[in-house]
Amino acid sequence: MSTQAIEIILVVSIAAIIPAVILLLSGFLGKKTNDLIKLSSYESGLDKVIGTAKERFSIKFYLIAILFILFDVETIFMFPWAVNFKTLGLNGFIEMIVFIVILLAGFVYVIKKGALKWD
Amino acid sequence: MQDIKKESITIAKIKRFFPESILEVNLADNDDCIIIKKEANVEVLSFLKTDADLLFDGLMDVTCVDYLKHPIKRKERFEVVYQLYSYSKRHKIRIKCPVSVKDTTIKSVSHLWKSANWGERETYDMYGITFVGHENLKRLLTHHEFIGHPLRKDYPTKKRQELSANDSLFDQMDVLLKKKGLK
Amino acid sequence: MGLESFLGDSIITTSLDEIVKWGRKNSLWPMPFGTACCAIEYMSTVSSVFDVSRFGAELVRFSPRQADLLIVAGTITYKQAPILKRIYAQMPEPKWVISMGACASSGGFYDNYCTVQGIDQLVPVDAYIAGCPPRPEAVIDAIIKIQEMIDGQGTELTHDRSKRAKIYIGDDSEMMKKAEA
Amino acid sequence: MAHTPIKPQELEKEFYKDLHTDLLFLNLGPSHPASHGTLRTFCALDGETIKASVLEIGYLHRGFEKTIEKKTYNQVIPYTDRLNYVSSIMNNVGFSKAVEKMLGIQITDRCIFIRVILSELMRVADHLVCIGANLVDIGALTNFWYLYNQRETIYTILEKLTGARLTNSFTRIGGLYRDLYPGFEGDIKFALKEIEKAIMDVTKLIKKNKIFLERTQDVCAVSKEDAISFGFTGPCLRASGVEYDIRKAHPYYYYDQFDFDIPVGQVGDTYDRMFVRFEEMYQSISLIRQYMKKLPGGPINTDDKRAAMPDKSNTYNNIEGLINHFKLVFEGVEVPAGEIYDSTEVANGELGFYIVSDGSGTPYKVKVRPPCFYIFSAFSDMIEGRMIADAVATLGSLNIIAGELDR
Repeated sequence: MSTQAIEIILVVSIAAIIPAVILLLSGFLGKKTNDLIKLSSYESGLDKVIGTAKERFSIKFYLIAILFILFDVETIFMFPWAVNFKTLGLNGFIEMIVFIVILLAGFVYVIKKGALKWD
Repeated sequence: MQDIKKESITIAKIKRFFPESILEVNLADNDDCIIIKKEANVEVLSFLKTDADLLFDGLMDVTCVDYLKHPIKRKERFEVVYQLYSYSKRHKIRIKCPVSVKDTTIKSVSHLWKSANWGERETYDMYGITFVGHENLKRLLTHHEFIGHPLRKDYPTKKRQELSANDSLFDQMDVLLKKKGLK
Repeated sequence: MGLESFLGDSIITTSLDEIVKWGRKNSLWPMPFGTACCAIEYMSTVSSVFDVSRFGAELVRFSPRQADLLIVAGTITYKQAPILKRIYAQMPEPKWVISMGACASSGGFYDNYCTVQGIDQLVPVDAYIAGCPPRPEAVIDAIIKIQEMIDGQGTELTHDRSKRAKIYIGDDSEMMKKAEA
Repeated sequence: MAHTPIKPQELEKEFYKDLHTDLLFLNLGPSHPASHGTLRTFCALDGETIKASVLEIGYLHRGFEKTIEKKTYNQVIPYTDRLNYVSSIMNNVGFSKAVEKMLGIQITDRCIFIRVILSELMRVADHLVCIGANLVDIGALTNFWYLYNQRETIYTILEKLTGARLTNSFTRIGGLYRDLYPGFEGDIKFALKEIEKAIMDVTKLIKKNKIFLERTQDVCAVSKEDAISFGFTGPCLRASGVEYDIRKAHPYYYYDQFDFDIPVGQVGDTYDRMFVRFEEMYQSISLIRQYMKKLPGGPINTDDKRAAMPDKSNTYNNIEGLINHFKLVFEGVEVPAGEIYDSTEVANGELGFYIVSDGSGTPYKVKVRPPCFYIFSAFSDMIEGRMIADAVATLGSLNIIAGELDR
């Protein structure tokens, strides 16, 4: 096990343990009162909630979400390139520009199609 | 006195067009008031709103007075009060309509001014005057399980009434959605 | 005290209760149930001149789920009473209630058909603040009183508090039946 | 049947046609950060757009009218503080002006000047909180600190003068609670400079801010006719383009002798409502300075026996002064039987008092004409077809104060 692997495992495990401890600890210490009113949903202090959260809403929300994920992943791919920008040199730069241009074409298509038009 | 002459246009016009429905006129400095029969309230008020010289386009306030314990005896117990103002002509008038306790109804003017909608709902809530033709005459300030009309002089000040659960407002929303065709 | 001498002076030991009390005391997240003039005075308490964040009570939460200090600021009418009861019921334990101002504490000078004469008829109150509206220093003084209360009570005290709260909320047996129906 | 090819654009319409969405019912309810505590908007949402909304008020109906039926006129003044508790001296001035007009009492010039100075100061304080809270609803929190701190400078002046920060029942029927304290001019000058600096900072921050302009321009615009039909008055009416201000239309308290102009918007959207208030603050500050320059000397209470207390030397030395003092305290100011409707221009619009008196010391009926009651009744029409975020931004710009709304 090279020292690097141990370090990574150490960081990941600590990062997992600390939030778990914090969340579970408050579960043990606090006293839970689970009567019916407490568990009912919070509707600005009113009691009658009409309908459930699983109502059907317009598809444009889904479109916006998917497009966001798509271009977000694109930026994630740029990070490794940006980190060792010098070592990759010119051809690395050109490859990334090609990658960006392809996605830009996709973006222009989305705008022309009007997927971002809201109302 | 320029002020009095301008006011008299409103009163002169009403006297000319509705002589039979005027019960009383009392002039005050920039605060005139005409008492008319309650049956004629919609005609007089729509006349006041549409007439070219008067143009009372703002209904400032709708309220009611309960004269049960007032030293000066009046024929009817209640009196519905409309306070009008003209934004363009810059003059104001107060129209009062006596309403008897036996038949506390009066025609609604919420089709003339939109501010009458809530003004009349509050007057119904506080005094029990039913405005015939009002599309949503419900209590406005007190809660929906309140019995009686608190601002009447015979309602004891400290008679408290609890509320078990809030109004879901779904009946009003139903009517609104049907009107909009979304239901 | 063998343990502490062994560990040297850079480590101190304390009981779990003390840590929990220290944590709760210095991070009271208030839920301002502001209805009237006291809410404006509460805004002064929160803003930078009187600055309640010196006492850890500055992060104002508007949902009962994330709050542990309910500050009822303003007059509570009978139309607002069920809402106040529900908001109090929906707050997780441990929770404290400050009744800010004369109207919340006793109905103030509105002794009439529609004002609740004091919110202790609705929810158990821990600290009352007099004044109409009370000065921001009085609100901070009430928060300090609540902190002293937290110091005084053990963490297990929250058990009987929830029983006491049940008298106010009313037993929800008929609610249960309605839910099953 | 020839199959007509569907053009690509129609294809989408075909696709969306039977894809109906359900209405989601949501309560922007009484306990909600954007609803300032006691307003409830029950809206039917399609996604984020509000299709229809029903309003419910009355959560702060404290029975103002019923309670004051047994109070003397001077005892009613602390109740009028709690109507629009953000600018309480303006309510006091409105109420006492109506009662003085009914009694036919002429108050002294110094009292008029002090009342106007404090009313304009409270108008600035009201606009500071309204704009600050509205910007918080839109998300610009820093402005709230800038503006609210200037409200604290006004609080310090009011504390020194009236003893209370917020609910300072300062006027009496026929006069004032007390005269100005000696260092008043210096404090006012300092406060006005501070306020102007703060307003300058905030306008610089938001005037060219793209997000702010996007969030407030053309949002819930109210047309002129709608504004008049709903009974709008004050900044919300002037934002829609109707130039109506009681201080200019029916001048009272020497407003016609001082020059100030009335800012009027064009579109009537949230942006106009806010900048009308900004402009009004400048006008009020210049008005305060003009009134301060011409502040006359002399007594602050009228010498009319029916309303003003006799000074202490009379009360102790002769029997008439004693009786007069005793009657005024016990039975209160006796107003002859009659009625009046009198209105003043407060921060939100026209605050009217319809007072019916029965000759005794206690009013028979006092109906308050609250400006924000009629403005809020238009709210459900304003937010129809708009998004929730617009509704929240607009609600802040209307400056709905629950104490005045539900009385």
